[in-house]
Amino acid sequence: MVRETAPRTVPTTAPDTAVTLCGIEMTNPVMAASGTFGYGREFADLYDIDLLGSFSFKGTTPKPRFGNETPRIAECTEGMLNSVGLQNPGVDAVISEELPALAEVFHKPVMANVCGGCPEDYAEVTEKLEIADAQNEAQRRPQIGWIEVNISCPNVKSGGMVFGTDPKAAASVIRAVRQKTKKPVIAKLSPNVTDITEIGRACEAAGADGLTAINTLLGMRIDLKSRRPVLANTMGGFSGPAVFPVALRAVYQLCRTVDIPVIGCGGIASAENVLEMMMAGAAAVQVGSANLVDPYACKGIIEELPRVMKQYGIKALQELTAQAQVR
Amino acid sequence: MVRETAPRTVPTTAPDTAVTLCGIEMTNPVMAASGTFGYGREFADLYDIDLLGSFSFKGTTPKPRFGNETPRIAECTEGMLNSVGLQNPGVDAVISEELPALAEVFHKPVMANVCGGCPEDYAEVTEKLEIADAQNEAQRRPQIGWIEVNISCPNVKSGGMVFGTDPKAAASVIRAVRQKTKKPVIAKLSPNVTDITEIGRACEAAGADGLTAINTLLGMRIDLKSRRPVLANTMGGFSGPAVFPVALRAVYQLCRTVDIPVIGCGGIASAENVLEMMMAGAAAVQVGSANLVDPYACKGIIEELPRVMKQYGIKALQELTAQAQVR
Amino acid sequence: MKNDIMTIQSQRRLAEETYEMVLQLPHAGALTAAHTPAQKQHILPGQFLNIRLDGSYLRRPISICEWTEDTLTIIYKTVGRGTTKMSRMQTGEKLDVLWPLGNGYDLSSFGESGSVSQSAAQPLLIGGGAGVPPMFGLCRKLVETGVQPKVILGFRSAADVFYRNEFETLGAEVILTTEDGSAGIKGFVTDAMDGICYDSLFACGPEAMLQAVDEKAPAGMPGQMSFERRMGCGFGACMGCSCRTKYGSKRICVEGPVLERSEIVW
Amino acid sequence: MKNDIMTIQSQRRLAEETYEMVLQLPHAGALTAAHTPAQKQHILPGQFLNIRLDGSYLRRPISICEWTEDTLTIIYKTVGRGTTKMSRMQTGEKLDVLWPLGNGYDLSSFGESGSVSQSAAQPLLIGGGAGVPPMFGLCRKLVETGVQPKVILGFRSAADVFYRNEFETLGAEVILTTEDGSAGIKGFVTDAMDGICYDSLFACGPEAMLQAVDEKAPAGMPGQMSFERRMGCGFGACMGCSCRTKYGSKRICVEGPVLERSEIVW
Repeated sequence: MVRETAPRTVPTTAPDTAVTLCGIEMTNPVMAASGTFGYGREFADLYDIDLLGSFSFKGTTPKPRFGNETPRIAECTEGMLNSVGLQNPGVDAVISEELPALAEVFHKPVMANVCGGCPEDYAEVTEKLEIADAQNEAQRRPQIGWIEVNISCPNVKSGGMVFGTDPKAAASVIRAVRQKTKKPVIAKLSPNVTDITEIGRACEAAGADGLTAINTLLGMRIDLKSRRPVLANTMGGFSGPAVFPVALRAVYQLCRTVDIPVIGCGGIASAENVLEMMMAGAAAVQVGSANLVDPYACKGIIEELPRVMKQYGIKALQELTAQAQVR
Repeated sequence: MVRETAPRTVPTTAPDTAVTLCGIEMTNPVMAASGTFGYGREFADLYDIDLLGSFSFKGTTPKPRFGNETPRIAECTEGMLNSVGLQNPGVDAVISEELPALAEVFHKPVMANVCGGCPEDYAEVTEKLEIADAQNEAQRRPQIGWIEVNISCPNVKSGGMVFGTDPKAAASVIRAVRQKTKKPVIAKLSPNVTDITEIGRACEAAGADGLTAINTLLGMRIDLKSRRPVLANTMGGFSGPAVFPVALRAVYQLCRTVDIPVIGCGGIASAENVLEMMMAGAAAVQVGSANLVDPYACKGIIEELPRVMKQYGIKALQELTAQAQVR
Repeated sequence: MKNDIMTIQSQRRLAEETYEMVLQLPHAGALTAAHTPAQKQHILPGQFLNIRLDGSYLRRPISICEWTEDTLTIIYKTVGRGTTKMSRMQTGEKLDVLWPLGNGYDLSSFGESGSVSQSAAQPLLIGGGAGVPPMFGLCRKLVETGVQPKVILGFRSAADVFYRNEFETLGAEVILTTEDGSAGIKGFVTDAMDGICYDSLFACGPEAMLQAVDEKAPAGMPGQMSFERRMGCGFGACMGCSCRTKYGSKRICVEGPVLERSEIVW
Repeated sequence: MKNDIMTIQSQRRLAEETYEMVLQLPHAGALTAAHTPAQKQHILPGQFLNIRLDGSYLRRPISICEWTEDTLTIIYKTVGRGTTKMSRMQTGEKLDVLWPLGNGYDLSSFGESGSVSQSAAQPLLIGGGAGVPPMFGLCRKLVETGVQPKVILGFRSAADVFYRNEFETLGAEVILTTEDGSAGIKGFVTDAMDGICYDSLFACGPEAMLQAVDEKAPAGMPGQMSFERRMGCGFGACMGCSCRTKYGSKRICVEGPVLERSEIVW
């Protein structure tokens, strides 16, 4: 075990947490996952969210959505189900209200998570964000760094996971988005497939610049008293530490298949989990459910990273991703 | 809440745990899952295994197999990975040694789990077991109640999950087995598919009398010190309480799709879990990893069932399965 | 919202599967003493805690019943493994708490303590089962500002009744109802509403009860009702507990749990 | 195999990340006193416990170091979350234990205590790091039957050394090695084997050490070596810890962890 012998402030020995994701530099690889961080406001009240590598904002659709009926949340062993169903204020309100408010508290590129019921919906949201951000650009740096294409939400009847479980459908959405933006396009993949590498390859071929793996697993709970599903929507997306081994496997499989960076997501709750994901080949990570249980989760993980890197003799996180790629 | 007011010995108020699985009556729905109970010997030393509804013995192939290299086991949050790879002494040794030894300690029909690298392998194992059991039948009741067809083992390169992720391949194995036995044929399904109901329907059409859902999820862990996969075989099957919501969802989906009984398996660790599985439509359940952590797990669950049934006002377990079917 | 480690000061069984726990705040006097404004927490009746429990993944939201300068009192039911374990915790053990959460009851309409409007106000407080605790904090607050609320408490059965004496000690007029008639009036809280003079309404309990109360009360009368929803985070991030209102979607954990009667969509 | 709840009688830090824990058996005298034969447990050196730890799913196998009529002593390293938590447990806390597991060392070749064969026997015991504890129980057992074993203990560094005095107190001749030379002979255990007279070999440690010892020792000399494998259950059900031997596949948890030197496949 390598021990901490030098003070952290000595730059030559401080572990280097910086990574680059699709050409955009990040001070660390830790992003909050879409749907667990809203548009940043709730967390900005708690800590300086500029600490984050970045975050992916709530899945945004062309029109406002209420989402599914409640209950939308169910408890599981080391995890949870959600069937929120993409509740969001719609892209126009995001542009007029959420993004200006975010600019006050977050000064790094944010990841924009876009969703819809058909490829045209995804394209519309992307186009509006692209135009709005170009106007921003006049005054300051672009606010949106990446477009994350949610083709893996299990909680909507049309769109979402329907696209993410078929390579052709996935490719059609990525192409539609690709045409509307010059920003890096990231496809967020579903684990509820026979072969996630097939979907990943299709997205890469359609022009995706990166992949996020994984969205939630399809799960269900039944209430023993009522003998009915806990969720009003019957089934929901399963997330939390319980799914980490499935996520890690998906990241590993994808990293050996595609040439674009993969963002590891699923059950990450510690700095050790971050290292493990990057050893599987991830270029960055997203922390999801952990934010809901511990609002300071991302902050804690980021602050722990240098210590845990030293413990395992890791000088620079980018090395891990690179090592995994050649293995 | 219904309270226990009458002593358990009064037969009219004692909850009825009996179920029928493909025409075979069981005193309770709790079976030990294949690969977690060997051929019964280790557990028979600990308790009277006639308490069990039944159990599914270790996946058996035509020839003896050592399985994969070690390490074959990895720890996960509320679960484990295994990459045992169907280690077994081969069907001939099972017939000549294991089954006679089992007959001494288990006096109920056992479920025979069969596996192989091609449909002919499955057929060969089934045929040998069928012939051996027919000879037994002269003296006593048949020892083997059901043939469970393992088309879902993630740890073998040929066979196993390769069959369970393609409806045509699954059907070909089921047909091959179907021709060699008059016993009920149960297909054990993999959750690592886009649509488990498609595989379930294909097995039903090919002559399966029942389904077991689910086998393990494909997962992986990396050792932070060596930066290499924990398992010698890189990936393995993920099981334990962590996977319960995925298993429950698969059982629920299958029960609304096929007309044959479904055995719920995956993360069951309590009598409450058994009830929840049966409320999802399961006709019986299998307890897997729990046996490895607590060798008395099945015994404990079976002994708890009447109390928990009373707590939730359940008079007979078979009602739950029936209710779920019409819902 | 703060995230604090609180110490269990005491715990007692109040009724069938119902426990009262007093939590000690990490800094004595944190609620009212002369800390810097940022450290000082202001609590409104109807707000809740979100508690991390061993063996559960999600936190468990529990409404605040009462508070002093350095303690919070909560009352909870043992509905699952997490709360059952919680009921066995001992004095001195610690809990990880997010607090205070939610909007709480808006009492601004009652004006200043001692004013004429105070003594003339006739609020009716209705609590059903697990909805009783926030009514206690509300009742105390109203009494402190010179208002004399009337209180209806509804339970399933005599074995479930708690805090009747505590309300009466505050000086409130309490009407008790039980579904089986084993204590107080037999029936639901709505059966006790007839003949009571009131000009505003505050209620907390199961949604079916709230709706029945709303139907029984005069249309247009001011009122506030506290809702329960399964929550993910409890602080507005996950959109798990959303609720439709006449003025759009609200998060029960942030813009609720208390809704104005006039905005509720049943 | 039994499943017992054992009570921690004491715990102390022995060396870098290394702890000794004494567990009290649920029934005093369970090991040797006049219980019914079924209750009485017989222990062999080399056998192990499988302990359920809070926060870990699988049990953690830990070899038995020593035992008395009503206690078991184990020595373990804090390698992960589970064992780190374990190292913080207090006297009086309980552990859920499956025991005794595995075959243990076969000492039948040493015959009866006090016989001529005993005093003439020259066994060499080699323990490396976490492989030292089972060597202690073995050493004690041999000494008790009149044998005078020689012992080589190998550690990484002086900070890792433990139980040297305990072995010497038994009357054994101890040679210490450390990889960095900070205590004893600098080098590996194999560097200490030269010039020692022995006629049988008992070893426990990392597999690379066992193989090096095997290569160094005279071919054909009787010997037994204890192996480590990641285990699922620890009692033969899961086939997680299988090992190829010259006589077929064996389960390290049941037909091991001790293998005869003659059957080992490197």
